[in-house]
This record gives sequence, C-alpha cells and structure tokens, in this order.
Amino acid sequence: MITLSPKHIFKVPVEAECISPDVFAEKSTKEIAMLQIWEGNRKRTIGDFFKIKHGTDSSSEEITIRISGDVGKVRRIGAGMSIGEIIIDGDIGMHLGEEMEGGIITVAGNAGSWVGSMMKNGTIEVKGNAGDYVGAAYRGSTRGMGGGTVIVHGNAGNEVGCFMRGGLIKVYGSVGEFVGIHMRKGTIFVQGNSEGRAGAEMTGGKIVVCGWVPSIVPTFTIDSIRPKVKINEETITGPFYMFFGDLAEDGNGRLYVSQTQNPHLAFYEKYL
Amino acid sequence: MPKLKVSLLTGRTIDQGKGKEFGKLSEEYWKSVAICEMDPNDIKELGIRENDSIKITTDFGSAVVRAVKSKRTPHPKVVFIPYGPWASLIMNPRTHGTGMPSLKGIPAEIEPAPKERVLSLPELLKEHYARE
Amino acid sequence: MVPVISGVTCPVCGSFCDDIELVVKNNAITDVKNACAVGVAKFLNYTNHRHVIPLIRKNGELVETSLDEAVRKSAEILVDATYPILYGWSSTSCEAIRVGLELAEEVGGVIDNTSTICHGPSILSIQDIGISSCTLGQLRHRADIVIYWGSNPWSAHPRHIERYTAFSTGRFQATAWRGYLSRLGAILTKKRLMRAVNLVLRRDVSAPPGIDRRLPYSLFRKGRKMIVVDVRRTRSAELADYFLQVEPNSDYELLQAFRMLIRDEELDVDEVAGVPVEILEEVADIMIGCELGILFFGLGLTMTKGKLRNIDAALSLVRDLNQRTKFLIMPMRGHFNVTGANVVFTWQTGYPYAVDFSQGFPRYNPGETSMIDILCRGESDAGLIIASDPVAHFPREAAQNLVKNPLIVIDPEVTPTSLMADVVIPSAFVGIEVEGTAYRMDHVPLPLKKVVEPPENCLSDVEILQRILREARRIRRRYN
Amino acid sequence: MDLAIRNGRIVERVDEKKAEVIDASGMLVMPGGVDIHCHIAGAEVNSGRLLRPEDHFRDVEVKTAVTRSGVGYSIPSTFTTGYRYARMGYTTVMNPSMPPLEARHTHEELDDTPMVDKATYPLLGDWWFVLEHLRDGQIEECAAHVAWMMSATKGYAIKIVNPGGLEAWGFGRNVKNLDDSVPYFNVTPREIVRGLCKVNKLLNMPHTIHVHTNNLGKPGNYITALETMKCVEDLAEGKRPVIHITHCQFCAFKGSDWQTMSSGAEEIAKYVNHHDHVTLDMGQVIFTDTTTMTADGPFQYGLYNLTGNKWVNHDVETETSSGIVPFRYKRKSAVHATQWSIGLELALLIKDPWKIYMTTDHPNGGPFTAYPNIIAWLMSRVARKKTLGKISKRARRKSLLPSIDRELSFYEIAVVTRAGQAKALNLTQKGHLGVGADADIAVYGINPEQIDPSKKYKTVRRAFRRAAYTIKDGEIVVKNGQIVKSVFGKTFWVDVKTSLPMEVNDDLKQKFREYWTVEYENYPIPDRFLHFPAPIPVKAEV
Repeated sequence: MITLSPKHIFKVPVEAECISPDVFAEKSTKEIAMLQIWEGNRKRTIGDFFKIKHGTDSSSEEITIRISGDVGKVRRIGAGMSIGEIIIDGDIGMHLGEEMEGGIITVAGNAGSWVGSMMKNGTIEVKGNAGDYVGAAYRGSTRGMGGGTVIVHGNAGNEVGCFMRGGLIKVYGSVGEFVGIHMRKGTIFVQGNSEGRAGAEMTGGKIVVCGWVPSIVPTFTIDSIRPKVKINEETITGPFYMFFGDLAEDGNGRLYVSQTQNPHLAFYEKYL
Repeated sequence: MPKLKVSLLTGRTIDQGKGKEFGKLSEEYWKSVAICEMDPNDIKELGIRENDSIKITTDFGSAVVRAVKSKRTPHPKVVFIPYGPWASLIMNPRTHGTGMPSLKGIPAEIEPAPKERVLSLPELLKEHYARE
Repeated sequence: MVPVISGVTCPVCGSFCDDIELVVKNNAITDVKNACAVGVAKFLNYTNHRHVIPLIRKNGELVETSLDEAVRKSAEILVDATYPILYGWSSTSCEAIRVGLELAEEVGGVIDNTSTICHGPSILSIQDIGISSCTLGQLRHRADIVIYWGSNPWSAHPRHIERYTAFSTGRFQATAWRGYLSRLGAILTKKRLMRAVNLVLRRDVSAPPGIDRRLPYSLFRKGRKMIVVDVRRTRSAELADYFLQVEPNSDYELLQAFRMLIRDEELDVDEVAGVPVEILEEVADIMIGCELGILFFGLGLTMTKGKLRNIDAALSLVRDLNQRTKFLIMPMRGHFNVTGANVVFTWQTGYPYAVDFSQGFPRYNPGETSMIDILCRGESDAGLIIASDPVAHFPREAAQNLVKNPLIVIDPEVTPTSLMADVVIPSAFVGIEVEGTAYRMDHVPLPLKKVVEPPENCLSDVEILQRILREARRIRRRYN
Repeated sequence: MDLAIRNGRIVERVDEKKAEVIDASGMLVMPGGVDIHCHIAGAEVNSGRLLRPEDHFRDVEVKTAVTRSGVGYSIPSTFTTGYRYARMGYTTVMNPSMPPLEARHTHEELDDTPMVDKATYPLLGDWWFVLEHLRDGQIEECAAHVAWMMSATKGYAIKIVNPGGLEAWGFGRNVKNLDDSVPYFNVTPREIVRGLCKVNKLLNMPHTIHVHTNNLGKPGNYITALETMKCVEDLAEGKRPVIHITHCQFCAFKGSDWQTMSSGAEEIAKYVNHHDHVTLDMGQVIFTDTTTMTADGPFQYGLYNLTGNKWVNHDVETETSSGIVPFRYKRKSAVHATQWSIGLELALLIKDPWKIYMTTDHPNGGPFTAYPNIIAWLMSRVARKKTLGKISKRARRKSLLPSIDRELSFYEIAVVTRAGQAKALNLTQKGHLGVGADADIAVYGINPEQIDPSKKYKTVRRAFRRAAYTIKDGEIVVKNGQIVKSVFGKTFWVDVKTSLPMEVNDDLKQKFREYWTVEYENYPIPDRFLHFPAPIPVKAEV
C-alpha cells in the first residue's frame, strides 16, 4: 500500500498519468518521488506535491495506491493501468482511468468528466457523482469504452457511454442528456431519471432507464412491454417499454424505459 | 407583483451590430443591447408599458433591462435579449463538456422593476466585475 | 476628383463581402458604397471611443505608458504564468494568428478563438460525422432550395441572401426577388386592412397568436425557394417562402424526424417539435425534390439544448439527403475571420480551437481545454485577449474569473474588457489601417486592404505580438 | 570522390582549409529527395486535419530549441511535415491539388512548411473558362487564360482531376468515360485532356499535364487509364513526355466488380514500356489507417458509401470539388492487398525507372513517412515475400509479385525517388549532384558497396528513415535523424510570358463577378504574398 497525500491545494490543472500501479510497481519511495508530473506548463515531481507513505508487503501483483486529500484538479490518474488498485478518498479530476486495461479504481468522492474514457477492461467505482462523457471516445474517434465496468452511485452528466463498444456502465443516480449516444454495443443501466434523448443515434447495445424520461427520440419505434430485463447476471423487474432504434441510423439498439414511471408514454401502446 | 415564466433567447441584431460599431460606451450600443424584446401580449400581461424597466432572473443571475415590443410576433412566453454585457449576466455558463455555454432557450422569470434603473455600462462593470 | 478605393473587403461578418467601395479624403473614410448598415457603421465610426496610447494599471488605475513598457509587462505576465490563456483571434488577420500561436507555444499557454462560443459544437460534430459543403458561389449558381435553420442572416449577415443565395442570380438559377416582392405586397395590404378594421370596430380583431403552417404554392414551383426554420419569426423568416416555427430546444427531434422521413419511413408520433408530421412529410418531399439544396445553420442550433448533437443530426440529415439528390450544409460563421482562426490553428497544431500548449505540444479537448470551462473552473492565472470582448460576451461567472488574474488586452477600441485590463495595447484596425488575409465563412481566403494610415505609433497586431514574443524569449533565456 | 559546396550550390572545388568537412566515406550519398505528388498543404489537406483529431493525438512533435511543435500521423501539421521529410533526406515536395480560388490558403501553409522547397499545381480540368474555350475550340484563348491563372495562383503545373466529372458533381452526377459529355457544357473528358495537353505545350510548361484519370478507384478502370494515355499519343514529339498519370495504382484495376477485381498492372506496364510520351507515379498503398483526400468529389462519395466512415465534401465554384474519407488498408482485405500488389507490380514491371516514380499519393495510399518501407519492397524479394505471406489468400493467389524477380539497385532507387521526378518536373538544379546543382544532399548511414539490400532490407529501411545528414542549400539541417537547423524552402511558380496575355477589361471583370463571388482585383495573389517566391520565367509559343 502506497499512500499519497497532497501537500497543498492545486489551482491549475495537474497531469499525473504516472500515478498508476503499473508505474509504481517495484519502485522505491525515492524513485516514486522523482516521477514527473505537470502543473500547468511546469515540470514537477510527485515528491513536490505529495507526501508519500510506502507501506511494506507491496509486491507488483496486488500493489495498491491510496490518495488521501483533495485531488479534484489532478487528471489522468490510473490512465492505461492494467494491474493493482487505486483508492481515492476525496474528489478526483478528469480522465480517471482513461484507456484502463485492468485493475480497480475506487473514488469516495466525485469524479470529473471522461471517467474511464476508451477503457478496455477493469473496474471503476465512483461513490459520488461523475462528470460528462463517462466511458466516451476521444474527439472524432468511434472507439469508446470497449470493456470493463464503470459504476457511479451518484449522478452522471451528459453523453454517458458516447460511442460505447462494450462493457457495462451502471448509474444509480440520474443521467444527463444523450445517454448512449452513437452507442454500438454494451450495456448502460440507469437507476434514476434521464434528461432525455436516451440512446440517440445508437446502432446497437442495450440501455435501461428505471426512472423518468421526458420523451423518446422520434426515431425510435416501440416493440413490446417487457416484465423484466436482464443486465448480465442481474435481473431488473419492470415493467418496461422496449423501443428499437435509432432508425435514423438503421440501428437495432434496445432502449428499455420504465412503464410505471412514464405514464406520458402510454400513447405508444396503441402501436402494439 | 405579476411574474412571467419565459424562455430566454439571446443573439445578434442588426442594431446591436451597428451599435457596437459606434463604440461599446456609446448611447447607441446601450440602447441596442440593454433591452428585452417581448411579445406585446406578454407586456400587457405584466401590466407595464414599453420602455419600462423589467427584471429578468435565471438560475445564474438577474439583470434589469428595458422592455420593448417585438416587431415580429407571435412568440408568447419567448423573450429575446441581444448579445452584450446585460445578456451575459443571466446566461447559463455550463458547457457539459462541449466548451459551449447555453445562450438560448434558458428558462427565466420576468417581473416589472419600476423602482430600478437600467445600469449604464460603467456602472454594470463596477458592480459585477470590479476587483477589490 | 476624389479617390474611390474599390474591391475593399468588409471586416465585420462572416459573409466577408469584397465589393465595398470607399471614398477617402485626407486619410479619412467619407463615403461607403455597397456595404450593409453594419458595414457602413464600421467604416464611418471605427474611430469613435478609441484610445491610441498604451495603458498600464498602477495601484488600481489605468495610466498611460510607453509601448516598450506595455510590451515588457505583457511578456512578464505571460512568462511568469503557469497556465496562461490567449483568447480572441477571430477579428484579426491570419498573419497575426500565426504569430499568436507561436507566442502561445513559447509561453506554454492555452490558445482559443471565439468559435469556442459560436460554432465550436459544429466543429465537434464535424469531427464525428464529416460535412458536405461548398463555396458560396456554388450555391449562387446552383441552389434551388435554401434553408436557414436557427440563423437570422438578415440581422447577422445582412447581404448574405442577396449576394450568395435566394436573391442572387447564377448560371443555373435566377433570383427569387420578384416572388418576395409580391408576397411582401400581400402582407402589407393585409396589415393595412387589419388596421382599418380595428379602427372602425375600435377593438383588436387581428388573428389570435396562433401559427398558420400551411405550405404556400410557391414552394412547389420550379426555381429558387427559401425556407426559414426558427423558434421565433425573425426578419429573415419574413423574406422566406415558408417559415417553419419550432418549439425551443426541440430542433434535435425535428432533424432526426426529417432523417426518417427522407428515407420514407414512418414515425410513431403525430407531431414533432410542435409541428404536425404531415407538414414535415411535405417539407421532406420538397427537400428530396430539389436539384441542389443548401442548409445554413446558426447559433440557434449550436447554443440550444443538444448543442453539438443538433449539428450532428443536421450534418447526418444532409449526408443522407445525398442518397436522393445533391444537398450541402454550411455553418453561418459570425466574425469576419473566425473561419481563418480555425484554419490557421489547424494547419499549425492539427486542431481548430481550444489548443493547450502547456506540455510543449498541442493538445485538444473542448470541455477541458476550452476557454469557458477553464475560466469557470478558475484554473488560469493570466490572460491575453486580442480583438475580442469576453467581459461583454462571456457568462458572468467566466468573465469574473478572467478579470481576477493579470489581464493583457490588444484591441483598437475601448471595450468592457480593456477597461478591466492590467495592460492595454491599442492596435491599428486590420482591414482599414493594416492589410492582411482573412477567410470567408466558406473557407475562401481574401485580402484585407489598408485604406488609411493608422494613428501615430499605433502598431498592427502582428508587430505587437512579435514584440511580445521577442521579449518573452529574452526573459525565458534569462531564466534558464 | 568529394563534393564541394559554396553559397548553396555544388561547385568545382573549395578551399578545404577554410571549409567545413563532412566525412561521408562508407555512406550512401544522394541528391535530396524529390516528391512529385504529395498532398501536404491547402484547403483539402487542412479539412482533413480538422476532421481527424483522433488521427494525430497520439503522434506528437514536442517543441525544441530549433523546431516548432506539432502533430503527425496521416495528415501532419505543416511544421511536422517539413521536419519529417527532411529527416528522410527529402528536400523538394510538390503539392498536387490546389483549388485556384483558395490558392492563398495553399501558399500560406506552404510558407509554414519548413525544410523543403515546394510548388503546387492548380486544378484546371473543370474550370469553366477552360470548358468553354475547349468546347469552342479556342486553344490560344484557353492558353492565355491558363497562363494568367498560373501567375494568379502562383502555380507550377496544370492539374487535371477526373476531367468533366467534377463539374458534373456540382449537381451530384459524374462522367462515365472519355467520351461522355459534361452536362450543360457539351465538351468531353477526351477534349479536355487533349486541349490542356496542347495548351501545356503552347505555354512551354516545365512539367507535363498532371492527370488523375476518370473512374478512379473503380474495377476495370485500367481501360480508362490506357485510353487517357492513348488519347494524347499523337501530341508527343520525340522522347519528351506529354502526360503524367498520377497515383497510377488507383487506376490499374481489372475486373467488373470488387469480387472479380484484380491487377491491370501488366497491361499498363506493357503500354508504358512501348511508349515514351507518358510518365507515372505509383500511389503505393501501405497497410495502415490513413485519410483519403482528392479533388475527385464523386470518387470520395463512393468511398463513403463503401466504408460508412465520416465524409467531407467541398465543392468550389466554377472550378473544382474535393472530398475526404478516413480509410484503413487491411492486409486481410483482398481488395486492399491487391492494391498493395498493383503499386509494386507497376514499379517493377515498367522497365525504365525514369518513367515511374515512388509516391504513396500521401496521404491517400498511406503517409509519406512509409517511403522507406516501399524502398525495402522494391529492393528486396525477401521483403516482398514476407509481406505477401501476411496478406489475404485471394490477393496472394492473384498477385504477380511472386513471378517478379527484379530488385531495384541503389542507382534505380535514386532515380525513382529523386532524379526521375526532378527530370519530369524539369527542375534542372534538383535530382543530381553535378556542378551548379542546388546543394540539397542526403547522406544515409549504409555502405552501398558492402550491403546486400536484398537480404539486409531492414538495415536499408532504417537508414532511409533517418538520414545521417540532410543538407539544404548547403546547410546541415539534419544530423543522425535529428533536426539541427530549421530553414524555410523556396516556393517555385511558373511565370509564363505570352505574346497575347489575357486582356483585362470591364467585360472580363464583369465575367468574374458572374462566375465567382469575389472581385477580379481580389483574385490574383501578389508576388509579395509568398515569403520565399522563386518564379521560373517561361516564354510561351503564343
């Protein structure tokens, strides 16, 4: 267990993709302290910014990094990590676990935007809220999250799972607009409400919204009413309206929306 | 005091464009941007006359501007304020990861403000942006 | 015989008209021909409210100073900052933008242009979908359907319709001006009648605020037609053959619905964005039936709910329409050189705006590296603003964080931003007092002319930026 | 043997005591590389950059004391482009498609492209003036206008892309073959190619017409390519070429559809081996993710329909069009692998290296940074065999490569990468190391006497990736693959003097107003607009 505690509050963005079990593995406290990070346009070291406590018994296999304190401005932590675990006690900045390939990240507080963007495998769990573009692709790319799991216990922002290609995103709170936009494959589960346009331009995959939605994008067509829906092993009981779409994209994605929470969608039943 | 729930739009107008070219401190500029174009019926509903001061409030702030009749109606419950320091006070700064704040279709509330005066530009800057 | 300077480009809006004629008498513009109201105002009044001596803030007050002092101070501010922002660039020449990018790279700053709050979202969705576009002349020659969606050219680009689209004449298409005149006549007589009736009856019998959605016959004849889609009846809407009024914040649904309809698919709903589906079907048929169609879109799409995804849908709609006919789409760019700013940014850094040089190479991620976000998060610690007025146009929260930090303003005019600055360097008016290059909204590069001499020791943006760059290099060399 | 350099030129001798001496013994010394066809600047390239942040965000160039920062992969930013060419020992690059109306843009970018000399070809094959003059058989008038256009756009050669097809694309149509009439203009692609070929000769242009044929990228199009070459056969005099067929690989497809698609390289090579009036460049395909961009609007739209990738289209009034589609060439795709094979087959089956030059039609076949790989394939059967082993079975079965033993020598490589291209462009001071030549020199860290490129192709490839030295105008700009000095190359343009120049009167100005949306006086680029202009004066026959 290696513990990092920030020495002071950051104003400008700090880029610290080197904070990752893969990099820390088999490094001494001194070596870790020398690792380079960016504060705005200044080159710094982890030692400049963090107190490092190096617990014993850290073999490269189950190496764990704990960050205690406010790192809300620190970006790209755990980027590309493939092993071990990162535990963050407070809030965390953008691009957490970007292109992650394995391991576990847990955040006690809130996470910034682009959590697990382009991730391939592993698990990210955020106890608080997440920003926009959870599990999204980089600008112009169609390669969003391809595998692994992101769990958000609070709310998530806009475009959750943008260009998603696989894996699972679970949001126990509510989500913003365009959840699952351009989604190709994979599963998004939303316990709370959606601000609308769920599944817009999706061509495949599955989106489940247990709460309220303002409306369904007109390019979706109703298929049936389902008593329950399976998410991996877990079964969620409905009933749900099941829509197919996005027909504007020749898509056959499946959008499940709670029937009981959305009486204003009852008019769709006449097409069944 | 009557209140009106409206959808706020901001944008360019030819007067604002011209006013700008007379200088931001000019009377023309103030006249062209410290205003709120409303549907005449909405103005009636507020029980005020054209050019009276109104206070418009969003989740992000409030501003006092002149109410003027929109020439191209109907657009009930939709009001328009040209780009400028006054509109900026009540815009939605959230970009949702796009870099673009929301400057159109913002839910807002309008009420008559007979007691309040529309600020001049220097006054506005002093009140909202002056550094201590 | 007074000298008339012809073929002058107008440094105001994205239409970038280049047929302006100016009469210049002893170094002053006395008459303007061919320009729109805004252009005339620009050429005749650009000297108003102008300050030509550099200013620097000393214990709270802006006081006059020397250019060298102002340049030195600016360089110091930028070099000392850990996350400086350099913003504006859309109302200056490409030559200046090239130097600006070099400066941003030198001081490891974030450089962004005003497209970040106009067509930034358009660019983001172009990067997802692509865009089927053209130069404006192509439309003057060929377009028989002209759609303005969420844009109001009459106010924002006053000569756009007359020069490039509905009221212009090209090789294969004639102007729709006559049709408009007859329509206008009808409207006026209707209004007069109403007024008379109201006077007689002493009460208002004008139509209640409802919307007549029937498609006029003119839409079905051959030749040019103009359609305006907007949330309110703009001046442009009155010029149009057909005005399609939509509920605020529902453009996305409408565009997606059109994508279905042009592929002859059925909708499960009876009305979209407050418009009955039958109407939409008719409009869709008109789109498919055209020889060449063009969809111009403005901030009415980029700034409303949905933002980039509204454009996403618009671009996809036009792309899909090319399966049935020829259709093109173009954003209505605001400032005369905002397109140029995107172009120069892109060839030097690979990215059109919101470029972060803090690590010595360009990085790009709007939402993270874009002005409004950086300011709202309070992350920058210094700023340089050129040819732009964020204090007047940024949301309050962002502007407040901007003026908290050391602020440099390079601008020919006194603006709310310059009043708040720590260093103000007055520059010469590009396109009037200095020449250069700028890009029209359709990426056609045109020369900016110099027609009068700038005031004494009022330098061009290029020279000012070069001086700051040189000074910054000197200071950095001293540091290491 | 020693090379003496003074004032940026190669001279008889210099005073060795005073001179800086580079010991290149045991190294391969060549003239600086010359690229005849490579999209590096202008409207279309830049839209490609804008379209693809995902293409460059992983491949970056960090700012150094002497270089600017930038991004790379398939459409590098301008500075990066210059540096990466210089690192490979290239010193001259030709940008092949410039919409005349947007010429300013191209030249602004070329001015920001360091390290290399450059030039650019205006697109004239679908310009209304040309179409109308050729329809009315007015070759002289056409020549006068083309001459004006060369100086107005600071251009170097006449570029023709899908003649007639681009005008038709204005209304979403295309032309099918050389004798298909262009809608509304009643002129055929054949007349356009022949007409501009005559114009090119009348104007004594240094380069031939530079042609991207009709039906590009369609199965069976090798017929169109052959017809295009044939249609100007009678205009040839002696051994001087009169037409350049560019990125020939893309127009050497046999077959009736993508299933039956195969190589037409043999037929094309046979024709070229028996005729001297034509030169070609390869347009070699590399197995990678790249960005296709041509002025051929209809072709690009077809590519969009094929791939479903994002698509950019940009039509330019009265002149041309263009399109962009990201594209990935896959080894396992029979079509892509066949394309890869065709490029190499052409280069190997055409006997005379002075007739075919090495290009990837960057970025269409792949980025120019892959040139060293192509050199390896051309020089080594082993290298070709190795790649053949990895490609689609169907393509391997059809490929002619196994039957070809030819391996290019270092001399022949020097021809297809520099000397031949310089000759085709008539850049007399480039592509050789004779006295009077520009001191643009590439030194590679391999010994041509000792190495066997057929076996040691990997070593060769490495050497060509990172020049030991690149010398530009007599200055060392690259050392061991590192940029040590940043220089700005010249921009060549052809200044044609005609006895009856285009008459500029009010009628013409009015015609400008009718044809374009810009005023006549804002169209031409003034000489001072270019940072380092190098006009080449030419006396025309008319």
